[in-house]
Amino acid sequence: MSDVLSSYPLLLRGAWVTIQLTVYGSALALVLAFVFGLMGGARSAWVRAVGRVYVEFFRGTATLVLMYWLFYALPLIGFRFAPMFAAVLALGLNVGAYGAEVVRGAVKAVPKAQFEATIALNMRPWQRLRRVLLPQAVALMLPPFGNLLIELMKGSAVVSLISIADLMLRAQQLRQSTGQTTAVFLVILVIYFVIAQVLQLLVRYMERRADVMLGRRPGRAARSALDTLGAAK
Amino acid sequence: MIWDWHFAGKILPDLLRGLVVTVEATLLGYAVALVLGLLWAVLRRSPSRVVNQVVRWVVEFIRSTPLLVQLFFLFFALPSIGLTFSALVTGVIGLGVHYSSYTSEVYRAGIADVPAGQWEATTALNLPRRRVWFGVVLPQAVRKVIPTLGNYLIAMFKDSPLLLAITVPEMLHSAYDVGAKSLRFLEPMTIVGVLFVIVSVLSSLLLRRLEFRYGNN
Amino acid sequence: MATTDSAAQALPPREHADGIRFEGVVKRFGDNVVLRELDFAVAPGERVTLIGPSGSGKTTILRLLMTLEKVDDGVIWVNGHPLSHMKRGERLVPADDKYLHKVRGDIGMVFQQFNLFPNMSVLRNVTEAPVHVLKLSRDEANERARGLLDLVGLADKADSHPAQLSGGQQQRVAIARALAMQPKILLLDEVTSALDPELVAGVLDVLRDIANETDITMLCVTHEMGFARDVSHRVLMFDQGQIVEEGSPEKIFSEPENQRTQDFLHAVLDQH
Amino acid sequence: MATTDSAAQALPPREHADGIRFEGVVKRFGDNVVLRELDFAVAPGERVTLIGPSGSGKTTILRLLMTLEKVDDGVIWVNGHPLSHMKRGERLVPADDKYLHKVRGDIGMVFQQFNLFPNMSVLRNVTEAPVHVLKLSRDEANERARGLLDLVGLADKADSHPAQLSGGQQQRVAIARALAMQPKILLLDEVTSALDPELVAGVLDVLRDIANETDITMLCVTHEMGFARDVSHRVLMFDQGQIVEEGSPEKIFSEPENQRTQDFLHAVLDQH
Amino acid sequence: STTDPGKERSGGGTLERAKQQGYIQVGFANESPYGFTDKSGKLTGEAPELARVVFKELGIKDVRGVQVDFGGLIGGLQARRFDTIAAGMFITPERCAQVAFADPDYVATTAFLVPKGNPKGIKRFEDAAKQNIKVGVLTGAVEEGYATKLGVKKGNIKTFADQPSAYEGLKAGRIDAIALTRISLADTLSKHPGAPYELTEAFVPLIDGKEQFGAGGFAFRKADTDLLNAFNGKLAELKQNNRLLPIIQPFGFTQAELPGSHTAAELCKG
Ligand SMILES: Nc1ncnc2c1ncn2[C@@H]1O[C@H](COP(=O)(O)OP(=O)(O)OP(=O)(O)O)[C@@H](O)[C@H]1O
Ligand SMILES: Nc1ncnc2c1ncn2[C@@H]1O[C@H](COP(=O)(O)OP(=O)(O)OP(=O)(O)O)[C@@H](O)[C@H]1O
Ligand SMILES: [Mg+2]
Ligand SMILES: [Mg+2]
Repeated sequence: MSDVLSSYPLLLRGAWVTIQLTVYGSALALVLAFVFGLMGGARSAWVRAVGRVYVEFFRGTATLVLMYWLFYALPLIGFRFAPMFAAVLALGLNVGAYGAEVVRGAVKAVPKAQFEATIALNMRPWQRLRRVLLPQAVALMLPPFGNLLIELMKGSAVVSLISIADLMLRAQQLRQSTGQTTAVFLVILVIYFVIAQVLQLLVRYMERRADVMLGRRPGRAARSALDTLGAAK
Repeated sequence: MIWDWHFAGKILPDLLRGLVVTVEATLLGYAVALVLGLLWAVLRRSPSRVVNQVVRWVVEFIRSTPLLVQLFFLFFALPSIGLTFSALVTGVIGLGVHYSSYTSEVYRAGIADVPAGQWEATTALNLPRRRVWFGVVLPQAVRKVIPTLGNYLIAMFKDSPLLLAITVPEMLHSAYDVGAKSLRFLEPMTIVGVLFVIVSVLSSLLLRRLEFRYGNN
Repeated sequence: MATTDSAAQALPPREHADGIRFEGVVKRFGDNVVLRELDFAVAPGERVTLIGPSGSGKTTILRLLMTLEKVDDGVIWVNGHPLSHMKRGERLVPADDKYLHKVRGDIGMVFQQFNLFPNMSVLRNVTEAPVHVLKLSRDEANERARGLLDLVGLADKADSHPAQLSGGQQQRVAIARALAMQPKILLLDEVTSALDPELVAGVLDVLRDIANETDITMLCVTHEMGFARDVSHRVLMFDQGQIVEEGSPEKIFSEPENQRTQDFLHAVLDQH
Repeated sequence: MATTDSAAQALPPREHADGIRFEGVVKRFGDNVVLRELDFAVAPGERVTLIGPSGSGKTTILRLLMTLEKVDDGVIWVNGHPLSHMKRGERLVPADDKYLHKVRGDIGMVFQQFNLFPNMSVLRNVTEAPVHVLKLSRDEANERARGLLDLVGLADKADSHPAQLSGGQQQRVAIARALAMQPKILLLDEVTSALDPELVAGVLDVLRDIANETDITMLCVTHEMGFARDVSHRVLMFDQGQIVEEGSPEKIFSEPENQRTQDFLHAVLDQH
Repeated sequence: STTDPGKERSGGGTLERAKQQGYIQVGFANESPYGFTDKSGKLTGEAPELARVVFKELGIKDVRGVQVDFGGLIGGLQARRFDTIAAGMFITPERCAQVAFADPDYVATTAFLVPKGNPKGIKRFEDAAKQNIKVGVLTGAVEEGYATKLGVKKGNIKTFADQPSAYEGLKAGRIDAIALTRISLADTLSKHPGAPYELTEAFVPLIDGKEQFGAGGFAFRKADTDLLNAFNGKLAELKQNNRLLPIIQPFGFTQAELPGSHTAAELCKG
């Protein structure tokens, strides 16, 4: 165990890479989620279809397989991304597909009456979305987005497959050099847990902000079934 | 490295055998997740603070750490306390326990969605605890969350390649095997990817029908 | 289900008359003091109506009686037993589940939102508690339930599901469900206010019948002044967690003394 | 936002008098024919109340006017322009978004459930549409909003969030919000029926003031017969998607001719 | 980050490029003692250390590691994720069809890691087959083939992702022995001083009367002939001057593991 603990700089470096992956990956996923999620609620059937295809394809693909493809197969036909870029792309595309479903569901879950009120006030479609529906939908999205964020962080463990020195890869290296399987895994379990808890605090903070925006008392009462709406990772 | 159809055809049976194991592990793990998750969710409502706080943090821990690490842990650490299961059983337990942390949240939301009036009516009628859960609350809660629970079947299926790491001969394992022997990875990995998409799209179509049946009640 | 405490086994001796008695009851929600040192009593067989503005604490009184809330201070007595407290030796200690289970046996409640179990048929809704609490056989329970469904005019709906019934029908099932436990005290909280105007009459008729044909103690909150006048022996006017006026329906409705009561009745009766 | 079709640019010429006019309007939901060949008209400045049993189609009429639903047949004219159709050359074709946007400018609606935007302060709720739809400057909009909030007695709540207001207050904000768009026609759908009895009076008072002080055309659905009597010029009794009786409030309430009207008024007025 | 596929495939010029940029990227599979990172995170091992010496003398100052799965080494090389494989990869005819191997830098013998005293008396694969015991091997490694061909039942061969996993498997009683190169096993054992296991005597498996030689070497893309030739030249020089052993000795290699006069061409024939 002390062998493992004394190698903490290595693990910290790995954890830092894991955090970077999480930040970049979730930034990409967020953008994709909004683009394709809003497409999924569009009036045009064609636009909706594009959204569906994206969601179905990338939800159905295991990140592991996707990463292999980006890393090993694409260069053979002339596209070579830096490993970090490939990893972020794979994580972002995958989690973005789940996020798109969250966005679509949340916009749909804003009470229909709100939509009707915007019509009665003669707002334009874009104004309806921008001023009324999205602000309320975002409040509904936060809890499932929080879950997806943790998913992404955990999912990043597979990037060790494509040569990125994240926490998991550092752990494997440490196992190789010390032979201490149980100790190494125990330590990184704790590190992953701590990272996850910090992310949760962040999400909670944003949820409280959203509660204030909606004039609700801070409290978790508003989290009901929607909580799990996008949680299906 | 150009695509070789002949080779692809040759390895397909191997990969399909792997798929059978994948599906088997997923289904068994899912059963574990459904039952265990329900148990967590009910324990979370326990009046005992100790019980519900312990359960809460255990579930939180399971939920926020990678399945891959948990699998290694189960596979290598459990035998040291005298519990030796086969790789497949370990995999099933690992998947099941990991996903029980998700299903428990789903059940919890379903239970929280049962109107307070239902609980109050059971109190007013003096119903015993067992009837409150099994007669009133769970039937309503579970029905509501069936579509959400279904999503986790797909998610779990997609996580099953991780069992590769603990020597379960699932599909990706077969692909690696074939690849290591032939040194051709393009075909096996691509076929595995395609099979994954096919199976998950099919199941998500199925789930949509389920959702249609139960979702709008 | 072994009992650890034999004092809780039998109900403590009756120290007060039968019926309901509030003694210095205080109830707070956070900073909001909803009931402040409330005292009042309802005799067995008496039918009392609570009126008062929104937020005055009427529902809270019923919920305290049904043990859905806990008092912060004071004692509530039901048929001579303290509610939410029990005797251990000489001291009154907070009641445990087992004790609450016992005292609740005398009380039935009908909710504003009916709260029928949507996953059970109408018949099952009515038989559920008799079978599992009173341990009646299924046949006995069914027989009793059919009698009650008949009473509320829904004999033919026994096998329907609540979702297939109108609000008024659901509320009548809820009444039957409460009566199936043969409570001595029936609590009614605005049982018609969630109903469409046209459905109200049917429910009130059923309650009138029950009032006339049984000697059940009734405590109801209602805005239906006509019903209150017809059915109740006594009306209590609440405001800010206190009784500001009480008396026979005739007196309260025709010559209220208190200014608050006058204003309230004016507001409620005038809108229509 | 270039227009592809110049015919839609300007509103078509007025072919009917001002006000509202339903001509042979049919509305179905699936097999359920809710409005069957409905004809009626409301003159500019007239205040009309719709009454009728639940499900008779009253709300549907208001929703059609607010373009929240589409007619299946017939034409609705608002201030001389066809609603839900527009002229292209000689033919009437289904209206596009741009055209709907134009005709909606004349109409405001207050909903039963208020439907305030929870993500905005009260002031923002009232200024949002004037700023973004009418393109008023923020200052102008604020000024107008404060005037209206004053009118509905909520000047001091401008910075609160809707969730912090009582139902009656929320409804008054909703009225201010609708008026801020200065519609010629105001649609009111049971605006008090979601409120606690004591909060109803305040909202109705505000509406009475508006009725007395402006010449806005009002079409309201209400169960408040007192209000209907005080405010409206004319009452229309609906049943099964048709007008079964119409007349002045005095006539309808005191000597209804139609049997259905008599039954309905009897049921509604009797419960209280 | 896109590249010209035509130029990619024609390859070549890698040596020049590496000299110019001052470093070369090598692929390794994190397998001790062939190529791995030490506790401080530094790339080391038999192959990387050798690479340092050779490439320095070729004018390339720095060696940078890219870690992938063992199974991903050849794919990564072809995808130009790195320019050579420094993982002690065995030279086999199948692999020769995909990549160009340098001459071997070590030869390996096989051994078993078994409980102290070797209670089952396992010396060769044939014994394992007879005793019906469970043998652990690594995914994609040659030992699985040996075991199968020498009669060990498929159900008795357990594949593990890496050495530590195999070791844990042995410790947990999931397998009775690990079959791997003597070098690897000695390395594993050295990390667990006092563990109740021992190495069996090294041997060379005989299949159909033919010795199964394991010899490992660097691999390059087939197009990179300049790099391959330069590497081979330097390696021959090192062998000649007896400088090879001192480089790889720290990782447990001995005189017995020196490649002698074996060449890649010979090993590629099988
Ligand atoms: N669970 C609770 N948490 C916090 N405050 C509560 C709770 N229940 C009731 N209150 C508060 O207690 C006060 C009395 O509520 P109660 O429901 O008893 O009034 P009521 O007389 O029944 O009113 P109404 O006629 O509107 O039903 C109100 O101010 C209410 O906001
Ligand atoms: N969106 C809809 N889909 C299907 N049916 C509808 C829809 N909206 C209304 N209906 C049906 O149309 C009929 C008339 O409804 P409407 O809401 O106009 O009645 P109403 O007169 O306003 O009744 P109430 O007094 O209960 O509000 C009802 O039978 C209703 O079920
Ligand atoms: Mg109440
Ligand atoms: Mg209506």
